[in-house]
Amino acid sequence: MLREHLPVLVIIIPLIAAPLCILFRGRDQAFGIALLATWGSFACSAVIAAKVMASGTLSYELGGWPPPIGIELRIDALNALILLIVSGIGSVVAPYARNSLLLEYVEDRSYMFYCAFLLCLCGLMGVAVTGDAFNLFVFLEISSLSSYVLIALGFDRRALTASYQYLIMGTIGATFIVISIGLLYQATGTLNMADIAQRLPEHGYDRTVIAAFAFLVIGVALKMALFPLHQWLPNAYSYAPSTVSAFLAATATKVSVYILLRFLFTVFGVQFSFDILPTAVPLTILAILAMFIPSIVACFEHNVKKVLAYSSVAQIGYMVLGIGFVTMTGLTAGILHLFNHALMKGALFLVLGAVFYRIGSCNIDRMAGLARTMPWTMAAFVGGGLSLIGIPMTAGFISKWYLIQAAIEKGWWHIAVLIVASSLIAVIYIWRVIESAYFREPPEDLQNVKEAPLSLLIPAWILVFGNVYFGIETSLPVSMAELAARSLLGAN
Amino acid sequence: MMLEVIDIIILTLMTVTVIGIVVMRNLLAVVMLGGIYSLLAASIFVALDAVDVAFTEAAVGAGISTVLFIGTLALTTRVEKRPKHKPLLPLCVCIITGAVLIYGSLDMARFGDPNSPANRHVAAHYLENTKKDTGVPNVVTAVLASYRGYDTLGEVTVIFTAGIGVILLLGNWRRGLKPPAPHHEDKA
Amino acid sequence: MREYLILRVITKLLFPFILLFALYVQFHGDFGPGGGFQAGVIFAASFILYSMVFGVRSAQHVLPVGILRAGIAGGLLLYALVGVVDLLLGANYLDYSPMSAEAKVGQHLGIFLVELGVGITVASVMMTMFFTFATWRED
Amino acid sequence: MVDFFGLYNYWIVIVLAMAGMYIVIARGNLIKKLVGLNVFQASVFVLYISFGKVSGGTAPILLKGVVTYSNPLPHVLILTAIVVGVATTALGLALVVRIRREYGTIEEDDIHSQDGHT
Repeated sequence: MLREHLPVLVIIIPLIAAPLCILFRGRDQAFGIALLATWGSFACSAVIAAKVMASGTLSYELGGWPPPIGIELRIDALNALILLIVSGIGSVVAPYARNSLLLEYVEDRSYMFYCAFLLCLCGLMGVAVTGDAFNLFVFLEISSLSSYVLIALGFDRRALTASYQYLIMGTIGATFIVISIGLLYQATGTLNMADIAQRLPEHGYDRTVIAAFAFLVIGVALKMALFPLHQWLPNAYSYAPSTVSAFLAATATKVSVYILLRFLFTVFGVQFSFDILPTAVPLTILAILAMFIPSIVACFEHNVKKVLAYSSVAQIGYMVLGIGFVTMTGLTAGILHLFNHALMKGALFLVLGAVFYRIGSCNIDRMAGLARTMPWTMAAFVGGGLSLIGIPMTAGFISKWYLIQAAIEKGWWHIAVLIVASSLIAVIYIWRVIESAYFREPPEDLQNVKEAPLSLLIPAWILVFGNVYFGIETSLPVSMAELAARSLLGAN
Repeated sequence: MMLEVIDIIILTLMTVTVIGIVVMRNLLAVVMLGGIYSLLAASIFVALDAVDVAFTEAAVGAGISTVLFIGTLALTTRVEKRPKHKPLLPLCVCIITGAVLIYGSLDMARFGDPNSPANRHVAAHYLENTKKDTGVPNVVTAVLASYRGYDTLGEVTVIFTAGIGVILLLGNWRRGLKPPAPHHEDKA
Repeated sequence: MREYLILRVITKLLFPFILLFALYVQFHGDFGPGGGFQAGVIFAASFILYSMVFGVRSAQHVLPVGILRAGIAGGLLLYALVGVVDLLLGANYLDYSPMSAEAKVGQHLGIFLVELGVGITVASVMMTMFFTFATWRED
Repeated sequence: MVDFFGLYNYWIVIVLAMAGMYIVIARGNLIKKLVGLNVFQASVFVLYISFGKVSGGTAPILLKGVVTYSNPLPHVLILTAIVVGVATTALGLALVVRIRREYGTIEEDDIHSQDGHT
């Protein structure tokens, strides 16, 4: 009986669990509730994904009002994939949080941490399933507000300023998105995304629509930290608690990329976004700059979390590059990279959480010789790092392979070369960490560090294993990404 | 015509208030002007028939927000430092953004046009059917709680999140916020 | 604040009327302007006024932290659970129609309940925020 | 002239919104930035509500004998947006209070110099 209600269940399970955490208090009760809720919504997402792959787009009318009167949830292959990523990473991170230092830091308010975590999960998934433009903004703000709180829980005081900066930039971005939605509403009289898409060509692409497009792209670019609007991201991800960094780095920017895809291709339509307006050229240029400049900055950072944060900005570049090709292969590559990047960044940040748990730092010099004392942890880092570079047999290779193929298909050899070149920069910054951990003497006070506890290692290794598994057995993400790309391009 | 006159007067007052906010460096004055700005916005909402919104903006923007701002001032400081940099880049960004918006406004339906797309389609449906569907005469309430009830659920969640966030960040907890030491040994 | 006699008297006089007005706005929102959100803010405003004049401690005597926390969570929960009840009645989430024999009455009931949820959460959050800011001390 | 009156409302509001955004990005005081953010958002709200005004209409509360109502949908959206705005402001202020305790200042420049330009 509940099967038909799955699209909404996936949202309301964490949404109901969040206030329950507050009512029950207690560290263990909150932990149990959070675990059940994240795993529950992961199970729902998996069923939804299977259903979408088998029988096509799902639609759910909230309040029983048919769209565009009421709000509609609409799930196609792309939404289903995003749901899987968000709830999957959430399911791995939720148990990890219990033993990381974070809960000791927040101590008697750990139940509130779980509450904020569930809200963030709920907001991100809410964005991923909704078919209504304004509703998308509301859930985007749920996820943003809770991530400001989560980031501010970092141990370093710089977490506070990072969170504040993110709050300012994020709110400007969100307000831009609201302006854009308002202009679209003024032009079409509706808020349902499918309905907007249908009514825009009738209305004509006038100056109002062009302004709406500009505001949307800039607003989303702020939210997803597209170079050069990325300034908030490196600090936010480096000073947030590791658990939070892992969760946000793997999911939050992905959801923003999803918003960009959805609006460019479905709402505005391929023809308007790329034929009438020359969007592809600036996107490609920014993507290439993003692939190089933050990567080079990453090579000079000493805080390994910051290295990964800058690398995240670079990886957004790959995704946007795939979008900028506006071809079937390019989009597939971009969407695949979205999935794979969640796996590798999630794994790497979880590893750093384990390192921090033992040595209280993520500085590259403090991590010297760590492979001797924490072999399993550092092996997991190597696994995630190889995937980030894009070595064959890892997930990272698959998406880069598709990306290069897409470039060659278009005859853009120079871009294919640039993709390989930027991967070489990734080799440098990952190698710096590996070199320090494997080939240097440990600092004196860190000679007797013990291996990280299993409760931290297992989640990290699950994601590392995911990187290898989806590097070999690629059918699931590739088929979903292809289906998603086809529906994005075919929507018009 | 009456509407236009009221509109122009309030908008002029709002402009003056904003200039005050930009120029002043006494933060208490800035915060009070911010509250006045919200109050003026609320009065313009009344002129534009948005009574529910006016009510909320007056209670929240001019009320609660201002109280929270003043509370923060009491805990921090009263005077803004003199800005050091020449704000050329921000100025350019704002002028360009504003120019894009004004460019976009050129093709908008004229102010008050009953036949604009925004005022037909979905909106007309609400006005026609609310009474029949829900029996609630205040259409705003009906749309808020029923037709777009899911949005309002999200809105309550947002305010819930903010409440949790403020408690997490500022609550009086047993221990202060001391960073935990790393664990060299496993916990028993 | 012993010396502000006029303030104290006026506050005591105003306090019940503000509360009454909040309740009016809450329950009359279907017919006139207002609703749960505005009511919650007004309700909170009355206690904020009270605690500004008589001190946060005495206000917290009436509304201890635990009750406010329960209110924050309870309002949201009420809203979300109304939707779950609709699910169990066989309708879509937040479709209030089957909550009564007549669809229109069901809608009205649903709107009443969710507005109540909004009011509870908003009032509790606003008061909590004010109390938190007011009692925060640098150490 | 008619054309000007059809759009002047939008234009003034746009200028106000940009003034708000200017305060946010040009000023270094953390509290003033938040005031600017409020001005920015409130101006966007006025823009939205302007879209929904119908000449000769009244507030969308159904009454016998009234035929023309203003558009209720922007009102609903802006109600939600106001709530989101106050939630953001409250969180921002809580952060400011914490920053003041940790750094002893709420000026961006001083914070940067304390953190050594990170």
